[in-house]
Amino acid sequence: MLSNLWEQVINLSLFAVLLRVTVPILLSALGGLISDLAGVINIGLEGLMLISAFASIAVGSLTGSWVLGVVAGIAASVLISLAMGFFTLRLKVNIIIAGFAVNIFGSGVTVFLLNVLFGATGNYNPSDLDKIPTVIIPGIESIPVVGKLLSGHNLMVWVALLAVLFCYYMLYRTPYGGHLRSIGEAPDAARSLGIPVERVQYSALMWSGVFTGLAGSYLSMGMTSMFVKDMTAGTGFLALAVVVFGNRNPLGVFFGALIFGLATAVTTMIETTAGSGVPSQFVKMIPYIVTIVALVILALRKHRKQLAMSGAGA
Amino acid sequence: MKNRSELTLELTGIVGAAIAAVAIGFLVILCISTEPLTAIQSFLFDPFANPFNFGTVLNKMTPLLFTGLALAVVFQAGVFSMGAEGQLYVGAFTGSLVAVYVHGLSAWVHIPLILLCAVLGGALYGLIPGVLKAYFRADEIVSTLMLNFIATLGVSYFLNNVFKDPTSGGYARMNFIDKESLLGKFIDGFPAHSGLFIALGTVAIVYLLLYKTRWGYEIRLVGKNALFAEYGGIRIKRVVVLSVVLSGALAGLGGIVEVLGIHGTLKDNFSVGLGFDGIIIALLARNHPLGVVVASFFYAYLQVGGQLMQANTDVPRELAIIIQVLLVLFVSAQAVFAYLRQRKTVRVTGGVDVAQ
Amino acid sequence: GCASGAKQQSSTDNSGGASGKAALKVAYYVNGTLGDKGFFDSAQAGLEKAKKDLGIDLKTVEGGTNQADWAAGLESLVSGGKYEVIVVGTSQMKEIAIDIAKRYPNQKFIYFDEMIKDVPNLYSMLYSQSEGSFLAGAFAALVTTSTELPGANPDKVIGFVGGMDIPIINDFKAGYEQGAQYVDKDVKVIASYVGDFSNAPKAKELGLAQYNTQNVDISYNVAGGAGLGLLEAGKEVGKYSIGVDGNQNPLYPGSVLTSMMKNIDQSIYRALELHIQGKLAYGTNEVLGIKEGGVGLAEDDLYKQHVPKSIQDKMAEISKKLSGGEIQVKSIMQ
Amino acid sequence: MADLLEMKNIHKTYPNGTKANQGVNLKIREGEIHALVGENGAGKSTLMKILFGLEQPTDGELRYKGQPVTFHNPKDAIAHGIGMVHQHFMLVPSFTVAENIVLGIEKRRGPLSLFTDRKAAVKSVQQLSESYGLRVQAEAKVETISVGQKQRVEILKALYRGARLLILDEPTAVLTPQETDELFVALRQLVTQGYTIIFITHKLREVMEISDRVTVLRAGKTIGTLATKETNKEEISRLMVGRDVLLRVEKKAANPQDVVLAVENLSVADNRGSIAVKQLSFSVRSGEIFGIAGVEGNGQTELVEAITGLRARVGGSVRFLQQELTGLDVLGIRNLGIGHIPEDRQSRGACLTASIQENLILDLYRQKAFNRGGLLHQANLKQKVDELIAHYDIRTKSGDFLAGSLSGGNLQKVVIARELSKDPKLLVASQPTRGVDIGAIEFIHREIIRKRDEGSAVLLISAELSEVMSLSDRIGVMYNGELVAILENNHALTEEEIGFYMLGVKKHEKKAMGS
Ligand SMILES: Nc1ncnc2c1ncn2[C@@H]1O[C@H](COP(=O)(O)OP(=O)(O)OP(=O)(O)O)[C@@H](O)[C@H]1O
Ligand SMILES: Nc1ncnc2c1ncn2[C@@H]1O[C@H](COP(=O)(O)OP(=O)(O)OP(=O)(O)O)[C@@H](O)[C@H]1O
Ligand SMILES: [Mg+2]
Ligand SMILES: [Mg+2]
Repeated sequence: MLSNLWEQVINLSLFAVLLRVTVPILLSALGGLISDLAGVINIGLEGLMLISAFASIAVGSLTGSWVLGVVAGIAASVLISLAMGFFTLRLKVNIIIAGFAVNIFGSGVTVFLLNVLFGATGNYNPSDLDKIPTVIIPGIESIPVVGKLLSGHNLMVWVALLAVLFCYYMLYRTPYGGHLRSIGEAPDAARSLGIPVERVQYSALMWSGVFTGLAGSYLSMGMTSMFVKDMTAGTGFLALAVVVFGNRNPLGVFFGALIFGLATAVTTMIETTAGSGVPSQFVKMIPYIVTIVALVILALRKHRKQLAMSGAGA
Repeated sequence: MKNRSELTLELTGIVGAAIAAVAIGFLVILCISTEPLTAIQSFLFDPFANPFNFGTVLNKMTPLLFTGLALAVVFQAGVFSMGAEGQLYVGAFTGSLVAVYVHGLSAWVHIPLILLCAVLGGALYGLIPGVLKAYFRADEIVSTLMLNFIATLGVSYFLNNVFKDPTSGGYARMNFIDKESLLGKFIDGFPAHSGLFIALGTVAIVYLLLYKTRWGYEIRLVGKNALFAEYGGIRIKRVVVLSVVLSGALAGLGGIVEVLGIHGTLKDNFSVGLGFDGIIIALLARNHPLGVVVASFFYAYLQVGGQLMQANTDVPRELAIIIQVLLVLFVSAQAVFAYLRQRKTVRVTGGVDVAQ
Repeated sequence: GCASGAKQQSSTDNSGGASGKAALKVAYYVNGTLGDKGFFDSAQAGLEKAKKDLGIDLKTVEGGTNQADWAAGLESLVSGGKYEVIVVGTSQMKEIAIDIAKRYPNQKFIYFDEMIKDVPNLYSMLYSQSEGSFLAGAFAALVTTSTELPGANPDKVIGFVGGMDIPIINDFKAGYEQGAQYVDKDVKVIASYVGDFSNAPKAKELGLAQYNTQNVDISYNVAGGAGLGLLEAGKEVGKYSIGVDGNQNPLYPGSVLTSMMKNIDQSIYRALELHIQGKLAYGTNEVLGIKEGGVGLAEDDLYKQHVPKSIQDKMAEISKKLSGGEIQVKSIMQ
Repeated sequence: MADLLEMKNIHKTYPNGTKANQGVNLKIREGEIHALVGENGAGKSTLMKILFGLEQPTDGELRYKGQPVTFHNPKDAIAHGIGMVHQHFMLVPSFTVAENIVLGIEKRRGPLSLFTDRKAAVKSVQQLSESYGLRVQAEAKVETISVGQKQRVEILKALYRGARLLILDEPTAVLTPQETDELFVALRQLVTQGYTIIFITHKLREVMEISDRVTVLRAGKTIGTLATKETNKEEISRLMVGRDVLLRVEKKAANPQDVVLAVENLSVADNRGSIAVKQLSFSVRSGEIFGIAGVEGNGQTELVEAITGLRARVGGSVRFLQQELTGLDVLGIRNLGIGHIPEDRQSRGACLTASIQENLILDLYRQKAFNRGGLLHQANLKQKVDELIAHYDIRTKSGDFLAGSLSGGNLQKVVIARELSKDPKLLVASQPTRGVDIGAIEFIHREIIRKRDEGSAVLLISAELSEVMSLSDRIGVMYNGELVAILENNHALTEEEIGFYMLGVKKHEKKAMGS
């Protein structure tokens, strides 16, 4: 089993799997991150992603264009996050209740619309879907290692990687990012400077919608080409964990998602290896246990650093 | 007198929101149903229409009381645990082991023993994120979310491989628990089971604990201002652990009561999100045990109403759920509780000037 | 109005009325939700057909995934006394249904996917998924060693992707393994589980891993909606898969070579027909295996087109032996 | 001179029914420094929040430069050239000084001017800081800078936005005398440049020193506006409080007895890990007040936290009545009979979201009389709390009200009541009168002296040199983590002399110290 795993590391197929499974978590975690930094924690990632997955494939298959599909997915997800903003910022509904409401709503409305639009129950897989394309880099493709590393990934993989940089620059290098972070950290200070707190929080939720929307599109039109009810299966909650785990910054979130993705990829390998003998339930625990262990290690290291600094350790 | 009119305005706002919620819901029903009136009536009134339906509401309310309390307690301590789901499973599991495999005790001994084991199971499972948070500074949102997955998987493993009733067919469950050791119906023909009384008793205990004992005082202070609590000599780490453990105990109790009252044995995947519903309940209740009663009832009422509407009319299930969600949103909008509290303070102070 | 055609079930219209008599009122209680692409949907399809052809008046109620709701949900349908027949199924409802049936002796129940004896107002049918899966396993074993199929490799490895690691799914697996072994003792089965019945991306990853790194050339989907991910994976890498519950061959023609069908729809339709004729034997139960047409492989035109003749012949032979009782399949559930 | 601003008949009722302003009138002339004084809760901050657009008046009129105006939000006020420095810092801790100052009106650069020009920000902040004599480290994170700097950052924030009318809500409450002096220099400079300043303070000395005119508020109403030159402290305080206030502390000579607190070679680290208290030694006897003077940020906070168990120490010993405190946690130390008035009442000393009762029973609830097997004895507690409220003159209708609904002075009385009522053998009082009105200061000082006379040892830490000098029997001066001098507080001791020590200009030899 181990040798098998090693083989896959060497021939880089594990790398491709890693990228594939990391993307939805990473994108939705970035979405969660932005709203979290603006002080509006978004528990509704799961629902947003589901809604976007549905809207993407619905529009994508009706129009025959993946671009329109992705746009629709983002639009739907943004729309719902703005509604979430309306409830929490205007009507002062608790943001966590609103988040759960979005999750429940997303699960219900997709199944409902599936039926209304396609007369389908539970799932939909159009046969001639225009999927989000795979990026083949000509020339590089045939170079041994580099080719496999860089070429042949879904466009959304690159989008996700760019999204990390985008978020980093937006949050830390633009005035808007400063406003957003100041609101999360010291809303009264921001307000006293005339920064429109609610409006920025709306926009943060909107960004949440954009990135989660991308994640949803990828699920239904990149990773697979179908919609299955509740197909997000907890990804939104994992993303939420990754936000915290990633120390609430884009790079941390990136590494957090990678760790989680790696654990998932390795788990997939083990789950498809004959005769591993370990009960499937325990194999499935691996990513969760890895996350907890990593969380503790990170926390301890941070703590030790503080102790070392204060000289009170030893 | 200005206050009076401001309050009236506020009240109008709340009533308005409720009406808006109901109106939007009904509008959707109107669009989708060929029998909108029956649907609306079914949703609003059928839960009270007969003892059977009302009993069903109470049964749905019972586990929500436990998980709502569980989360109210940790939230009061300022710990954002999302772990009730996992703790509920573990509690149900440990309790069920005693329920199924310990025989020959009178129910008066057996049931308390079962409950105790469930409490212990849930509490121990709560100990993990508690210790991780207090002593390792590991964020509780992450750890509890992960532990939920681990708990359901772990319980599922034991259920499927170790403690399965061989006759359980396609879905694993334990052997059925002896009838005497179950929480039966307390009125013949009325479906509510006596777990409700355990739940209400627990509400009272948690209320007293939080507001009338030193531990409750400590829990609340830590949640409100940890710096102050630390300064006052309160051992914050212990209080944090205690609150999560207590929360786990309550969730575990909720799990076993559901097993003893509804299922009669531990079934694989028997709870779908009771722990998460508890989060909503606790937040709706502003983390107050008595509020949990109101919120759980409301939530259970909405769910049963939705199910009855689906059963009695052509409104599809998803739509019923969407309407429920809308109602929850609108009701928690406008901060009914804040309004009530405010009205109380104004009544007490009379809205007078600050001259001292 | 803005009413749209969202209704898949309606209690009011009974267009295709069969006779002058008032339509038979039937309620179907789903202890879960529709859209599983499995037995719930299949039963619903049979009922829809009965509505059209037999003119029954159908009401479908989805109980949702919270098991605590099921007893009350079913009982509320029964206690209303509005329906002559109630259709309900799965082994999870067994005790609940028995309890309610005994307390409401005048209510008729048609029960699918479980064996229930000695309840006079209840008729039950069990589908031998292990027998059907035996066929699927034999088929897969034939495919993996086939020289005629371009996607098949010489390695004797076949795949199985289950929704969850639970008895009902493992019953499929047990039959599948027996079938494969029957054809060739050396065939290895790689079994993976999604963890739920909705995570299609995960099922696809499992499928890809089986195909790409384990030399699996055909895999069996027993994961409900999630399983569609497996089928897509098979299509994507030019390998094969086996569908489940209904006929999934048309989803990816040439890649989904066949499907193991549980003919719940037909059997329910049949039972309703018998009920209307007054001939349904309440109080009895039937196991519907291959012989009874309860389970079987989807041998449609696509099958005929894409599956090599040699394999088709072999399968017909095995099928006959199963019907004749020459081959006995062990189920893990009884 | 023309009126720059007129606030006419302003009323403000908060949603909870508090009538904070009831017909306030205020006229500000262009180019003046106008002091606004009044007891805690008189409505000063509320009035200023209205002026700055943070709160909307229930009734009344605002005229600015002769025109009627309404400010819906701070943005409107800023647009009219009004800037406000709030009573509590409104800063983003993880941002740098420069980022805080330019927040909201950043200069941009790069393609499409997408990015924040951080260099330009630093530069313009440095320029601004120089031209107004308000020294700040532009690139330091705000969470790491001193309060004095934070205060300057707040003022620079307003100036950067082109404010011509500056509202300063108790800017000196957290400043040392030196910092205050520096601030005043800067303010005077601003006035010569044509700025107008509204200055809120509880310190009448400051009113006399800096203001041109002073307006007194009481219980939400204007009592009057006076020209500073034509009035005096006594008159202002009488107008504020409605009675004569004792502005000087009266105390008898001390009668020190046994050593209660003995600190030896104590070293403590601060949050960033550097040693903030270096090998400190001193002792305090029962019946005396030992004052520690020093510019804030010279280790006083860490010293207090180490003594009270809130902070681990790096070395040395702290003994209380011969007992070594190492190994005891906060609870153990409190139980020995040590009272602690923390410097930060908003977060440490009180819990604003808990009731007054819950704030008062922080020690009581553990005692036998108030808890039986864990169950709190409500009746006893309530009786005790009512007693405390009455005795310490906490102005509230009931102990069930939230502590956050009290004015600053009354909140401080809650802390004092709790810590003094436990009859501490040692009282550690840190900034006990910060931000508190003169009536309350008088009261708190009397209570502290009474504790001394009853035999308690008192360790007083205050940035307010006059407070240290008027209360203490002996004075230690802290500079850079060290106790540079321990002085007998007799008539010969002058503020100047202490000032030299505080600034590190003068230093006692180590061996000459001790007590
Ligand atoms: N947001 C608020 N909601 C309700 N009441 C408030 C609010 N802010 C202040 N108050 C009340 O209004 C009154 C006036 O408060 P204000 O802050 O204006 O006093 P102040 O004169 O600034 O006092 P201090 O000297 O303590 O700062 C007080 O009784 C206070 O409790
Ligand atoms: N929402 C509120 N409800 C009731 N009272 C409030 C509220 N917000 C603030 N206050 C009270 O208003 C008073 C003035 O508030 P502010 O924050 O300006 O001053 P403070 O620091 O408490 O007083 P001081 O300056 O005298 O120390 C305080 O007593 C504060 O507790
Ligand atoms: Mg092969
Ligand atoms: Mg004030």
